[in-house]
Amino acid sequence: MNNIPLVHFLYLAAILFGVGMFGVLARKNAISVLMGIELMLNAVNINFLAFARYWNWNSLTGPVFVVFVITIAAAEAAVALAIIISIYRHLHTANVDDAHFLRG
Amino acid sequence: MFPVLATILLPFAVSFALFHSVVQGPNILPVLSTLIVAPIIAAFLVMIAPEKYARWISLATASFALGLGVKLFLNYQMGISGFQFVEEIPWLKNLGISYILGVDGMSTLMVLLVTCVYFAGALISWNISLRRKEYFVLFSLLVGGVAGAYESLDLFFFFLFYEFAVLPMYLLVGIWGTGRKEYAAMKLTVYLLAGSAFMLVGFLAIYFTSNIHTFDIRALSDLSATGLSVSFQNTWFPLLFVGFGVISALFPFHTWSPDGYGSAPTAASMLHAGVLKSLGGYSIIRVALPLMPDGAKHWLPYLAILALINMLYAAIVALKQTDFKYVIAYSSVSHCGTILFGICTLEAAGLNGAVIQTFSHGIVAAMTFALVGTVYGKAHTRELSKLGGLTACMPVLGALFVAAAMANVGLPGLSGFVGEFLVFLGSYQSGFHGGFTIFQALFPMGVLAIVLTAIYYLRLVQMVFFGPVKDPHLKEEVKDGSFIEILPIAFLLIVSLMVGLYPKPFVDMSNLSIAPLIDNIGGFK
Amino acid sequence: MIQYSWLIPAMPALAYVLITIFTKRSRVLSASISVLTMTACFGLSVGVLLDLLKLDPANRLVTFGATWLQISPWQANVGVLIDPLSVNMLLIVTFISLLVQIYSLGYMHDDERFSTYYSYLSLFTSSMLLLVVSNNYLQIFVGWELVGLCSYLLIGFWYFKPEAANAAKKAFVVNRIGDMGFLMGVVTIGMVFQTFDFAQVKVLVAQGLANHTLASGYVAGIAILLFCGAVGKSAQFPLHVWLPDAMEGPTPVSALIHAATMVAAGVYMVARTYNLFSADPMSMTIVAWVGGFTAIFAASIALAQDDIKRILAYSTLSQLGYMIMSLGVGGYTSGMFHLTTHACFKALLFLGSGSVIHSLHEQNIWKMGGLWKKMKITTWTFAIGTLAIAGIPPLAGFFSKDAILEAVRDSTIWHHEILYYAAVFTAFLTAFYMFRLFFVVFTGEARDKHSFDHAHESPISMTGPLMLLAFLSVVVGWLNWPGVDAYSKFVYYGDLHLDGATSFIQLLTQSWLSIVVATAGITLSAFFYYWKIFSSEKVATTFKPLYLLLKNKYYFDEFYGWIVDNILFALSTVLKWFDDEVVDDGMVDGTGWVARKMGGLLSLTQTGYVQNYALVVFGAVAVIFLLVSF
Amino acid sequence: MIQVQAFLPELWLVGSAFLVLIVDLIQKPTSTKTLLKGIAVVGVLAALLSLCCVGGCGSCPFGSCGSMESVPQAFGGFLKTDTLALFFKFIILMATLFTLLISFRYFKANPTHYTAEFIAVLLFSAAGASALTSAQEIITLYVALETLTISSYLLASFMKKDKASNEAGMKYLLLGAFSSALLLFGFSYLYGFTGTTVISEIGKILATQVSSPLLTLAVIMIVAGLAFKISLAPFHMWTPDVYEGAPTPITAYLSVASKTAGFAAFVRLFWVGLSVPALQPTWIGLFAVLAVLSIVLGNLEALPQRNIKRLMAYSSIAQAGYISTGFLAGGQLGLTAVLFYLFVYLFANMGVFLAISIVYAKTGSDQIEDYAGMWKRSPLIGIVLLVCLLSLAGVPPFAGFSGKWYLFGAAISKGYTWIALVGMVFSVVSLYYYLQIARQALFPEPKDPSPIEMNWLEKSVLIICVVFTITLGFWPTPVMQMAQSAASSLFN
Repeated sequence: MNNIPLVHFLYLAAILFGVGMFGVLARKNAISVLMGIELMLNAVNINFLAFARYWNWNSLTGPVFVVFVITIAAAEAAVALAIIISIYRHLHTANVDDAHFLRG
Repeated sequence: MFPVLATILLPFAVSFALFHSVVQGPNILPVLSTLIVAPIIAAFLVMIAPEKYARWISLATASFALGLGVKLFLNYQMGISGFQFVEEIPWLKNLGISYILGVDGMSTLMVLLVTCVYFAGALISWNISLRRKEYFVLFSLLVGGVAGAYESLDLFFFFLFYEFAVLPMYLLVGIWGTGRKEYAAMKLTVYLLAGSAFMLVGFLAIYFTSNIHTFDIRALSDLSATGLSVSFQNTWFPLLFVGFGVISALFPFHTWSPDGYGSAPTAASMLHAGVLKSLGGYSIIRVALPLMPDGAKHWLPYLAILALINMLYAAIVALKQTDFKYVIAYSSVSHCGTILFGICTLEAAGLNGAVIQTFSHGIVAAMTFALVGTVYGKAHTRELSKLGGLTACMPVLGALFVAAAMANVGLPGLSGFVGEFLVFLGSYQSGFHGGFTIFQALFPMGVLAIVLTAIYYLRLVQMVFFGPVKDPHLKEEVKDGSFIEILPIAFLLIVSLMVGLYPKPFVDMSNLSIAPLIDNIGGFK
Repeated sequence: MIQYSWLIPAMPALAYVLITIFTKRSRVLSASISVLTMTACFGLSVGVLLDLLKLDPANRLVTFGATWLQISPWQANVGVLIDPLSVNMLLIVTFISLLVQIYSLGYMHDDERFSTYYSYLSLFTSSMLLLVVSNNYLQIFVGWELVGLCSYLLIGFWYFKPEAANAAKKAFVVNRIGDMGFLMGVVTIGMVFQTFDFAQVKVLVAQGLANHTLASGYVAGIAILLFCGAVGKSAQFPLHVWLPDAMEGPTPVSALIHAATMVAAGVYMVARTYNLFSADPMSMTIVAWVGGFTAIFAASIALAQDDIKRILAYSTLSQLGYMIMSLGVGGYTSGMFHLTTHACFKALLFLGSGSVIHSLHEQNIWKMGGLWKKMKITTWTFAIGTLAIAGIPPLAGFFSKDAILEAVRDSTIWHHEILYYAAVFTAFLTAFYMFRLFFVVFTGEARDKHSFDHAHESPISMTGPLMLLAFLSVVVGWLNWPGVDAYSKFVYYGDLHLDGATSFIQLLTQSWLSIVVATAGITLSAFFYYWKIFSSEKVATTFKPLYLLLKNKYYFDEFYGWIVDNILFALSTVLKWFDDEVVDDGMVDGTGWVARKMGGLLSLTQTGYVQNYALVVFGAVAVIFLLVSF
Repeated sequence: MIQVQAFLPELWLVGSAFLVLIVDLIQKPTSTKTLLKGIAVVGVLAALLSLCCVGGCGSCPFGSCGSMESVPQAFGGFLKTDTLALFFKFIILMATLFTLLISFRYFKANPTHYTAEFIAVLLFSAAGASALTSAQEIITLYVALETLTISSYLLASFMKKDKASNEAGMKYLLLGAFSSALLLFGFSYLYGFTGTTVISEIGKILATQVSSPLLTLAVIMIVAGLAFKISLAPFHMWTPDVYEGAPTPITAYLSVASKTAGFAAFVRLFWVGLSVPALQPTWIGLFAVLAVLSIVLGNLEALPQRNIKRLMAYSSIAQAGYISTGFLAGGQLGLTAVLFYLFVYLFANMGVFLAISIVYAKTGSDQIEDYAGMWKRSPLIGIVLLVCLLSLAGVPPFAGFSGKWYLFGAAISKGYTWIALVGMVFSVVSLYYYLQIARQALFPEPKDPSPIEMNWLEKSVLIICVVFTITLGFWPTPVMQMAQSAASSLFN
């Protein structure tokens, strides 16, 4: 697969990022929004790996970064779910639009 | 009465004794810093001391300061022009900031003015009962700030003290005021700080544009050294002028002044009208002119029109006011117009006139506000329609008010005349240079102001003190001013008389700083 | 003595301070301080006069002074200038005010602010003397303003009377208008000549005119500016309106300030700065015509007035007009001479009317009558004063007024003949209305029984000065007894030249016309008011419009009142509205309002919907990217 | 080699965090939490002290930093605690200390069972923030940043019973995650262009490159991601909601500590990594726009606010704008100004929030009108509000004034006079709403005159805030010198 040029990966990542962003902006369910964010992060991961291959595999910077991103994403998700659950306790819904009491 | 006199005379004597040795060269005692620090220390003392001592402490400090002011005036060496009693402490070297105090002729006069008004104000506030402690704390802080502003020769500290004075004023008006006090306080503060916004940016711009990176006014006053370009000056001079002008109630930025004075407590309006307001004209002469002479030459003829509008517009508006204090406030605006007009002439006579008028306006406005406050305290109304014939029940105050009115009207023998006359002289002279200038047109209109002033002040005297007593039970209840009420007013009147009867020392004093300035700038020639 | 002349203004000032600070309580002390200082001043003035007479007539001028303030190139001095002119004024002022102060002992006896009254009198005298002895334009202006202040204080002395308060204000403001011109003139002088000193200015003007570095028109301009001041102070047309109202003040004050001294200051000032006026015919013409017009104008008004003091006030106006006119036509000496004589007989007349008012508490002449039965001295002295002002030889008025008429006749200014006949006619009118006054008040039957019954002759403190003044009103004129011409040799401008009669008979023959008109005036008024052959009412009804016109002083007060109300105060109302609504509420509060509103609107963007926020973030990034890259 | 000094403060924080958790496990649930609080405070204090050893001198925190022979570093230079880092750390740790104090009072008012967890999470996030300041490399920077933010999500939504707190947490989290995704995307391209994640290396490599749209995009995304953290408009939208909803101590913490950390990241990344001719004009211009936007929006939107916490949120947006003017001016002068202002901002803001939480504990309200007559109920609080708020408004003689003086001075020195003008004009606007609070506190008589009590510790802290805020106004010299040495350490 060495003959797949870099830009293809980048396009893929960009599209994925866009999809994720759409999720964040458009979906109403908090969980789906979260998933959108995860997609964006994964798009970033693709970028990193692609670039890492493009430069050289000897420096592990790219992969290492990816590992960190995944870990942090996991942590983030954990916290997120916790918060969403506790929101659910109050509003009995996970719709992000229903939490709009702080405004103005 | 006697304890009061003692509280006045002792500290006065002490300050004299303390500073008898203050002369040129390495002076033992930092007299200028003392003038700033003394009120601030007084503020702390008031804070910690029990409430009943508050007024005594501040009175003692006031008369101590008065002693210093007089001493300064006497010890200033007329032979040497330039700054004296200089104190210099490096503050932030690599930012060109250092703590520099010093006075030349003009600022010596101003310091004297500050101390006089401080003294009178401390006496006038004698019977403040509401939150007395805080009142005197703020009052003293205010004075400290103003004194600093007049003494500091470093733009950073100048600005710092300048605004330091604004803040206590906000609280004084807001807490001890009358009427729409909170509105007035807010308006006053926001206004003055808005004006100073331009100042700050202007100062920084000067600092970074000039070739010598310093905030030291003395160094910056040398255009050849700073090398500020003409275009720069033309951009920044008007902004600075307006910035300073705001605090001198320059039209159309004057409306804070009537509301502010209308609702400020007596001593606050005395200090504000007498001292803080004078800061505007002072700073124009101290900072704007020497730093940016070319900009001045370019703009002053136009700004003169604004100043003239101040004189006439405020005077005309004063004619129809229905509130005692508002008339005084507008008259003060009009007089500040005279000051600014004098500055705009850019002539030795005009600028000296402006300085003397500043001093005179300080004293006279303070005196007038003191009178209004005292009368209001007795009659409990400032509605001109309700007042009338008060001379019957308060002859002394009535006589003093007539004197104050005459000082405002610019009657010879009182301080007002000297300043106005010099301003007119200067404006005409300024009109003389380089053929026709706008001043030849403005000069007669300026003179018109003295008639208007006469009209509204005499109207005031007539409506308040002459004629039959409108409100019968005023006649029984109201008594004439007590010793403690008369004392400050009489004191200010005497100062005004001194200037009016023998202005030479004062004019010489101010000329010490004006003459070199004019030599540098060289008028509109 | 001359070196002490600076004491003359200084002492009354000191008296003022003493009375105000220490002796307010004690009437006796205050009065005595004031009167004694005034006596001293008078004595000193006489001493100065004698010293001056010792000097050679060519250079009777002594001046010295000290610096008052100094800004290069100017040096304003406070100084003393003693020459015949100022000595003349010194004597008048000190003497009259001494008499008035003695007179006031009786007249103001019952007033509770007795001490204050005397302190004001001292202050006035001091500032008047400061004006008189001044040796520079600035100081004369200072004194000028100060007498204005004192006039304000004394007119408004009975402050609780609304009319008094109004009159005081009016007097000050109207004077202020004239002073505007004066001040501008002084400033201009300072500008052009770089000095305020009379002597130096005189020299500079002469040089400038000689070598044409100075346009005479320019000097005329300055002169006219100064003259504005004179118009205000000497109540010349059109600034005459304040003087009649000023009669609200105590009568001795009217005698001192508004008849003898202060109102004459304008004349004095013109005389003092005569070199400026004489530099250009234009200014002279203006001066002459203003004076002449005022003379006849005021005299005509006096015909139809009923208040005893107002009649005298208008006659003062017209006499001042005489003096001004005389100066205008070059009759320097005659003008000053008339000033002197007028000071005597007009003071006499006012004090006499004061004594009448004192006994009747009444000012309307139609409620008086037959007073000669009750008040002999007053009547006789008043008669002398009336004859004097009417210009009946050999009383004082005759000599001075006739000198003026001569001067007008011989002058060369524009249409001087018209002025001359106007002046003559004025003389006729003067005689008429003065005797109208005299006949109505003193002769015939009492019209108001009640007030007549408790009428009584005034105390000696009042009648004494009356008699003294009456004596003077007779003899002062003799200073210029034909052939003697003592006064003309003492006070003159330029080089001395004596024209006119050398003997009294010759004088009478020369001036037959003025005598004729005077007697004609007297006779006519006798027909009207003494023998009552003609009825003044009938005349009044037949010429009703004219009568009303005169009665209402040509409606000048109404006219000025209209201007003040409908122009000045209207403007003030408009500007006040502008200030409150536009500048303040509109501009200032408006800014704050806009800021708050904008804040409110902007904070609507905080919808509380999390995805809107995200959208904003995304949008911002997108927009920025587009902007940056393209 | 690894020098422990490089991450000594973080060690202290994390250590004390774990200790707190463990002790909480050992303790019986009913016991008072005083011990935990003690541990936490001691831990933070120890961290503060450890700054001295890092500084390499026993005496004062920053005394001899300028003359330090070697900058302690660890993990192959990924963590390097230079003087700049020290300065930031000091501010962050002080903020943490204040936050702890505030939180003690806050939890007295509405108690929670999870004091230990709160403290621990707070300390973790503080550790993250403090690590962030010395991160020399993008991965480290990112990890530290996330440590900071993720734990602050938790903190923001800590009051489980409180709906507002939950909502705040959720908004903060979703938006925070979103923005860090943007940030990461930017990082990924940056990595792609340079092949390294070491900031200084990036700078070297980019120095030779020309600008390209993608690179610009990367920069923009990084700016967006970080600007979110310091709540620069238009990435500020979350701030008011979160500040209002979050527990007061956390609001204080976010407004100071996480802002400071954000600026630390900015300074390193942009003035070391991206200050290359190809990019600098772009992002400086960008910052100019953002700064002005935040100043304008923050101040204007603050005007109609009635809730003091929300108002402080908008004010903090405006403050971020002010600080950015110094940041974009850059150079020795600009960074000094930024550091000094942050220092000043720390005391002013913390003073206000401590006062807020004390008042809240008494009245249970954050509405401004409930501050009426504070001068009578507690003069000290009245003074604190006056002094600190006016310092934020930049009125002499308070510290905020000299702070703004340097910030705008820096901006003007680089020719951004117009920004300075806008800044000054709008600080007058800000004066309006700050004074509204002061007015409420000082002018009227209180509705309920019952005095507001506080313990000696809070009293002294408030007094410290006031004293610092006043003293730094007219005598900023010592702190300025530290800030200068700190700023200079970035460039050598």
